[in-house]
Amino acid sequence: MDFLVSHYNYWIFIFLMMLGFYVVVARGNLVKKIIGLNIFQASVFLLYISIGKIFGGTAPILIDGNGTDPVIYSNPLPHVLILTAIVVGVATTALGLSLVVRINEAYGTIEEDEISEMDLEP
Amino acid sequence: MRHHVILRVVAKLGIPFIMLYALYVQFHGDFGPGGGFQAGVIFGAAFILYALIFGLDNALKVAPMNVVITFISLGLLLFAGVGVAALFYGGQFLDYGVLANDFVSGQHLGILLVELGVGITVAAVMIAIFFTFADRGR
Amino acid sequence: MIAAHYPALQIVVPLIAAPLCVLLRRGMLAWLITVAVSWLAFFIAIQLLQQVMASGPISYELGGWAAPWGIEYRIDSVNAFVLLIVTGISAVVAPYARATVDQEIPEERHYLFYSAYLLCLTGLLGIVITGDAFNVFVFLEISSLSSYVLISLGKDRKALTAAYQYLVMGTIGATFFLIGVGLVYAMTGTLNMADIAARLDAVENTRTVLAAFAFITVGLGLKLALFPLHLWLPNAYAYAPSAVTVFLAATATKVAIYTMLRFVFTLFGADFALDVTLLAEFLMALAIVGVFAASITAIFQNNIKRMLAYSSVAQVGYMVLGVSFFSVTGLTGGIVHLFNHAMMKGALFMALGAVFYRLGTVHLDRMRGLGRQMPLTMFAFVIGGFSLIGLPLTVGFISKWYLILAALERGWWPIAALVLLSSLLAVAYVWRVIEVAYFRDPPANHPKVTEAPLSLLVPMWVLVLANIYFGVDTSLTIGVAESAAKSLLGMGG
Amino acid sequence: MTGELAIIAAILVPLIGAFLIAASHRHPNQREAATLVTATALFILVLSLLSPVLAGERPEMTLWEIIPGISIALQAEPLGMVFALIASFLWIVTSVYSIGYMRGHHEKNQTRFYVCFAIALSSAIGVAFAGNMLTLFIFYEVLTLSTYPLVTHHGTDEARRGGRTYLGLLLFTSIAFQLLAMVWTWSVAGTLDFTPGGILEGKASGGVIAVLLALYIFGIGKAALMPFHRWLPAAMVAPTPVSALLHAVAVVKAGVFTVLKVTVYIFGIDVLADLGSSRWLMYVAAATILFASLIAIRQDNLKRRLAYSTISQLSYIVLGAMLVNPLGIIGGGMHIAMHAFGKITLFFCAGAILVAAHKTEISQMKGIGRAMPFTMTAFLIGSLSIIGVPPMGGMWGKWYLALGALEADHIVLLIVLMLSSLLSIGYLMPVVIQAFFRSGDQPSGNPGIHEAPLPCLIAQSVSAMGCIALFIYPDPLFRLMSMVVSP
Repeated sequence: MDFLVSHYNYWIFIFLMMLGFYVVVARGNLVKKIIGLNIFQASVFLLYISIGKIFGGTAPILIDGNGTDPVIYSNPLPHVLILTAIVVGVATTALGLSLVVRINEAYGTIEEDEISEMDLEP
Repeated sequence: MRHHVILRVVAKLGIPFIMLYALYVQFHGDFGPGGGFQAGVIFGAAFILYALIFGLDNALKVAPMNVVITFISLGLLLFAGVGVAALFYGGQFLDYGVLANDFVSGQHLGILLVELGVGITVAAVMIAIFFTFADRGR
Repeated sequence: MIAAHYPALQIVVPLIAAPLCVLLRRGMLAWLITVAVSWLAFFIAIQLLQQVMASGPISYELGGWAAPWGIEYRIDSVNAFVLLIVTGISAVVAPYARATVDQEIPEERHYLFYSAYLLCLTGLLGIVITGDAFNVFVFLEISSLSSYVLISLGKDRKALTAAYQYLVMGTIGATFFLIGVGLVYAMTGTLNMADIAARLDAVENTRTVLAAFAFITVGLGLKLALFPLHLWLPNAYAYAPSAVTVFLAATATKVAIYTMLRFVFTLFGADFALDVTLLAEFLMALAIVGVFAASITAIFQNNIKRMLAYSSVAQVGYMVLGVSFFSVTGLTGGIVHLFNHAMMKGALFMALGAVFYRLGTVHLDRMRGLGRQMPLTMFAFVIGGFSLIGLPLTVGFISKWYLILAALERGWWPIAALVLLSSLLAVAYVWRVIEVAYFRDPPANHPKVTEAPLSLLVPMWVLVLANIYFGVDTSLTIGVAESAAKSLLGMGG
Repeated sequence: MTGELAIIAAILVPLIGAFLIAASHRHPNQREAATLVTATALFILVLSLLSPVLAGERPEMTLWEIIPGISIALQAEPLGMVFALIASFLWIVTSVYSIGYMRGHHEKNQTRFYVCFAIALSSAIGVAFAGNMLTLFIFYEVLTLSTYPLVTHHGTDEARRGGRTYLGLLLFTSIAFQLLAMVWTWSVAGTLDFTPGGILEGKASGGVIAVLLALYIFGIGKAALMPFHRWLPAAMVAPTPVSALLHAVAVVKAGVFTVLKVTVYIFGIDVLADLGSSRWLMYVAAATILFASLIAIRQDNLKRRLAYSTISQLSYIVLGAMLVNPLGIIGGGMHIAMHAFGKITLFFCAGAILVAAHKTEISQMKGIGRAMPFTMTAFLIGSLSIIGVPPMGGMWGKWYLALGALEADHIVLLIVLMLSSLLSIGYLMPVVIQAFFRSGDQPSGNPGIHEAPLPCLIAQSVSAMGCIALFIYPDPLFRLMSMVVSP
């Protein structure tokens, strides 16, 4: 039980990841898939951020002083990494959505099964 | 949404401040939390707000698509250009220390320019994404 | 002086060129830049390989920050070789692109095409050159995003769904990879590859590291189209614009395999992979099943681009098989097949691109009698096909030789027999095309087609001749691949 | 000209010839002249190597390294000389014949035909002079590929089907078995050079050698050992000159030649004799001899009957190799030459009948001997040589094979040889009898002599004379072959 509670961030991460993954796999609507993908990615962002957190740590900003008293701060590196990953995620989403728009223009639908049916026809 | 007077007034009042705030986040990034990504998004948001309230046509008059795309590449070039400039000054790629006479001010200058490049690109990309989608519907 | 900065320039030159293409807006200018940049990158890659072979690994610290903290570009014989493959292919694809792009993509999007192409090149080169685990992810996404764009530019509307599918699967793969890197970071506190390798030993028996290993392998497995994670590939290759198909088929999966080699061997270490995990057995089983399943599927395709795409999945199986032996010979075979497959698939897809250029389709039925109408193109296809089958005097033979040798060294002769049997499946699908093109009369109701223009033929034949040259003189490829294999297995070199 | 240069030239000359032929595709006369000149030049080159080789020289040449440790290497040695001499001489004869046949039969795509023919010859010479197994394998595969367009020459559905069987079986056996055996040999022995006495002695266990031998023998699909013989009848859809030179001489002989070469120079006959691993293959060969003959009797199509006869005769040579004693090897080598002359004559005749009388089935050939006396006389001579009656060369091959079987104490094999001679009478003589002694169902009246074109006649009489000449002068052949077994 203790194990379950103390690792709650991981449980959230796993839940979100599976949720997102499920949406990507199970939904036929292309926009919903993108949303699932976003949830999936966001879960990873949470994972990174949560493992960088130190309880009681401050933001990693240089505090004026003589530098002798130790300051506990959270690891900033995951934030930086995730900032990049978020940007990548945004780009992916934007590209994915624009593809959906163009698919809609070309096929007149964004339901996966209808599209594959239309692909089979000719 | 041009008929919503309240929205228009609030937006007109708000947008300059949002942009100003974006610039603050941009240039204060050296000393505190902030930087090009965040500033770019805030700036882009201000612009998108403008487009939402006053219509896409007006927004496109301010910043035609060509200009936006140009800014995307300009920002990227600025970023990479600073890195290459460091090469010419005899440092490694992106080694800002060599950009000025002493190491610290070189670093300052370098990071400022790089973040500016990032900010420009991010803002322009945000605006471009919005324009692209908004334009499709018509 | 400038030679010291080659590692950075390898990435920076295409990176700067991409926005330049956007600024210039002119398709013609953008193309010229692309060609110039590709050749320059090729030149740099050759220089880098020479430096590495002469004086050992090169390390380049970005921004002057020392290695474990800053991002380090680290080049040894393995990635120098892959850099050479990627830039070499780009150097022939870039001139080839012009005619096909002119035909397949609307004029106003040309500059976008070329800048996306350059970004893709940047991303692929970045993945290969960097010595930082997170940086790999960033470059991976740069290359993936731009390749989604490139694929979606295809003429057929199926290109859109193909790109979408690739986007979803590619993103899942990249995110898996990201999770793995995050877990590794959590265990070691560093992202520098050499540093990770040094620190992982102490914690290698934890579940976290195992989970990280699994996530990274599956994520990369998606990217390299390892059977059964290959579903995105056939459509993506089949409906992308011709030049994109050539470029991606010859480079993208290779780079993903390189990344897998780097993570499995350099970061986790061959001992870890062999002793703690079942990776070798897994990869071997998947590789062999993949080779057969994909080859058999290829036999039943009537769209020849799709057929070759399935064949690519099969060929990826060969590379992975070579890796799964975990021996010098096997790895040499796998690595040299990276190079060899780039040559043969490049040539084959270029030939198909030329066919598409003239016919507007690559359907088997429409290729009847093409051997007479487009003799040079079809002959290029024939030689590329021979290479794919693995007939002697072509590069395919060299790869196969090493794979069989590796299997026999371990005493696994059934594996060797399976490799040989599977290459007979390649005979089956290559021969369908040859038979139709040479021993059938052209369809009567269609206008006569003429030979492809010179701008397509020259790059095609450069690759075809490379297929023969490197099948006859293997001192370069085998030499480098062997030294790469040894360095991956930690045996010096 | 030094021996080394002559070897290279022998491989290059047909290739250059191929270019010349392709270049003169608009001028048939010039094209055929190019073929003839090339063929003659090739024969002279090969002949120039004969006396040095007989004198004990072994001109050799290493071209370049293909994989670290393995080079493309060429070497002229007695066994290769036998094959090269036959192939190059019969190419001249076949070229003459082709001119008559292709023109008389109004074939399409003649330039492609001659070009592929020249490439095939070049690779046959390459097989003959290969200095190691890899080089041999390369030329072996080139031979397969360059003959494929010849088999599918007509482009009909039937031709394509035949071509598919042809290519499929030959590539299947060579890639799946022969290549595997070769890599295995390399990984065990560390070399692939043809060395008198073999390279495997003391390096591999008896079991491995037995498996390797089986892989090689079945992997050399061109030797048409059952059950991998189907490609040969399938290849009969090709124009007759192809069947004559390639599927009676160059291709199939390249197969059995490789069998001999592998037996002698990779395994070493002493090693195999000690291990006894070749014994069961001997019986496979014997079974092939009998079965193929039996099938041949049932064929009505003349070319198919000849094809099955070839399968049967090829297994004589495989049998000789698998006897693994000197007499068997000598017999095998001599049978390569004897069968080549005999069978090419028969094919020439079959083609001549097709051109002159448009007949392919034996049952249609009643009384054809009266219309085509020269052709059918040549056919008779060829048949007698295949059967092995004096004064025809075919006798010598069987003679030494029988001696070899006796020496190895395999009386059963002796019986097989006898039996198969009887069977070959059974499938060849009816043709002659039909032609000469049955009255034709041609329209009444004297049909008169209606012979094949002159070039065809010249070619078939030359090869028929060859059968007789080889009976009288088998000596050079015998000397070459004895050098193979006692270097």
